[in-house]
Amino acid sequence: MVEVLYFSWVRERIGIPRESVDTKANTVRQLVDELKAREPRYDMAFSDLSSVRVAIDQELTDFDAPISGAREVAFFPPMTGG
Amino acid sequence: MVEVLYFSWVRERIGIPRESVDTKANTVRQLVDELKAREPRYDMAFSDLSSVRVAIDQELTDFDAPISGAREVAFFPPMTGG
Amino acid sequence: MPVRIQSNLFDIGAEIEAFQSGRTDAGAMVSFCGIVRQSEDAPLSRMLIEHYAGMTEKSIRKIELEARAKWSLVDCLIIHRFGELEPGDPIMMVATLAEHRSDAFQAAEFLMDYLKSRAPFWKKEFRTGGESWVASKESDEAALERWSE
Amino acid sequence: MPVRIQSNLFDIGAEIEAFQSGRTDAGAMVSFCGIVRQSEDAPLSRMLIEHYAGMTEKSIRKIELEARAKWSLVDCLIIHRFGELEPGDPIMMVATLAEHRSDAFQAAEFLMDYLKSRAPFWKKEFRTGGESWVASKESDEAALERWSE
Repeated sequence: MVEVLYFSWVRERIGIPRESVDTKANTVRQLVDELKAREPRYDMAFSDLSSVRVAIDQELTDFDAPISGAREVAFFPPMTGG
Repeated sequence: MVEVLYFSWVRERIGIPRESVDTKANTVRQLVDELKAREPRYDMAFSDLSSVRVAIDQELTDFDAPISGAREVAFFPPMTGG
Repeated sequence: MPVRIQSNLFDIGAEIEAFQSGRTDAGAMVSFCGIVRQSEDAPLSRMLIEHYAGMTEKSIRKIELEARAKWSLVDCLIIHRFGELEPGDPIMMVATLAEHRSDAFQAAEFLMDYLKSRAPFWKKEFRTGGESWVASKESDEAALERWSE
Repeated sequence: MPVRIQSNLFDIGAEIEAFQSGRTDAGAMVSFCGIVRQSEDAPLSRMLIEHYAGMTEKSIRKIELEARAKWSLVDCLIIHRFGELEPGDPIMMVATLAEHRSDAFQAAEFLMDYLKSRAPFWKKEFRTGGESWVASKESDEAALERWSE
């Protein structure tokens, strides 16, 4: 089980800020594919991965990163702080 | 007649902040030579011209600048504002 | 090295004063403040800033440590707001104290460049015409490259 | 575009607050403040700043106009003191307001580089070991070159 978090328009498209996901995925990309297969709202949120960023356990990473042992995976658009 | 002003250690070496000078000089350099010929304190103040800057009528210039028509010639070390 | 993430309004002048006053060991202070900017073409009624609470302070502290490793800093201060903001409100500020001005300037610019695209904040603007998430700029990503020599 | 040359102490925080408050047309504010720095090796008792009264404001306004020609600025503020100063005192400050941060940062750095070596101020330091005029630095002259492209 991994805690999956969504922010900004990724959160708005999926409709919830977080959920616990029971996954067999080895990488972030596989987790995304599992989510996309669930429901159209996930498919819509992840339709263009070039505009989505990912963090594992609160550290920025990429879609090929392994998620074994991860407690928290977060998806969001490029950050716009400052 | 031209008003000659001195600042910082140039002023301290010459001993006065300003004076009216009756000069035949055409350029700043000639004015400096006239002053150096006057007294040792001027010679000391102008011994190394690479460390002296000059302004004519409150605009930075160089030692070859003509002084005809100048009201005010100022000598000082490189500036250290900020 | 204070880092504060808060929804409350802060007073830029008071923060800068508190940061510097009584100190005699720094010759240079640089501050940057980001402000909610109004636009005449498409009036902004408010801004909403979302952040990733668990990650925000951690990522900012990491950026701050990098700045301290690269330049000689006496101190630095970072404040970033989240939640509801109005036009004219300060969004965030960075201040650096150093012996010399070039360290203070460069560290402040570096902190800003990284906070822009590496700290987990997202801005949403509410205008007369509708609401929209602020898009990241390519120029912000490009700005990071100058620090990687 | 306020430029103030004064012997009086000023309050950095209050100046910044007054400069920015109520404005909604700028998204970025950068400030620099130069402070009389104490040194442990050769304790400083005071600093004296001499200036060329007739030329000072004129030369600073010229520098400011160049900054406004090079970058898109909403406003800028320059304050420089002369006379007697104590360790920890603000010597001078520059603040810039712009729509975007890169204009605000670059204009502030440009103003500082020029004020350092083109505005007619001279600093004298009074230390336990004696008094001496602050020497100009080659690095300050070199800093001007980056703006001449």
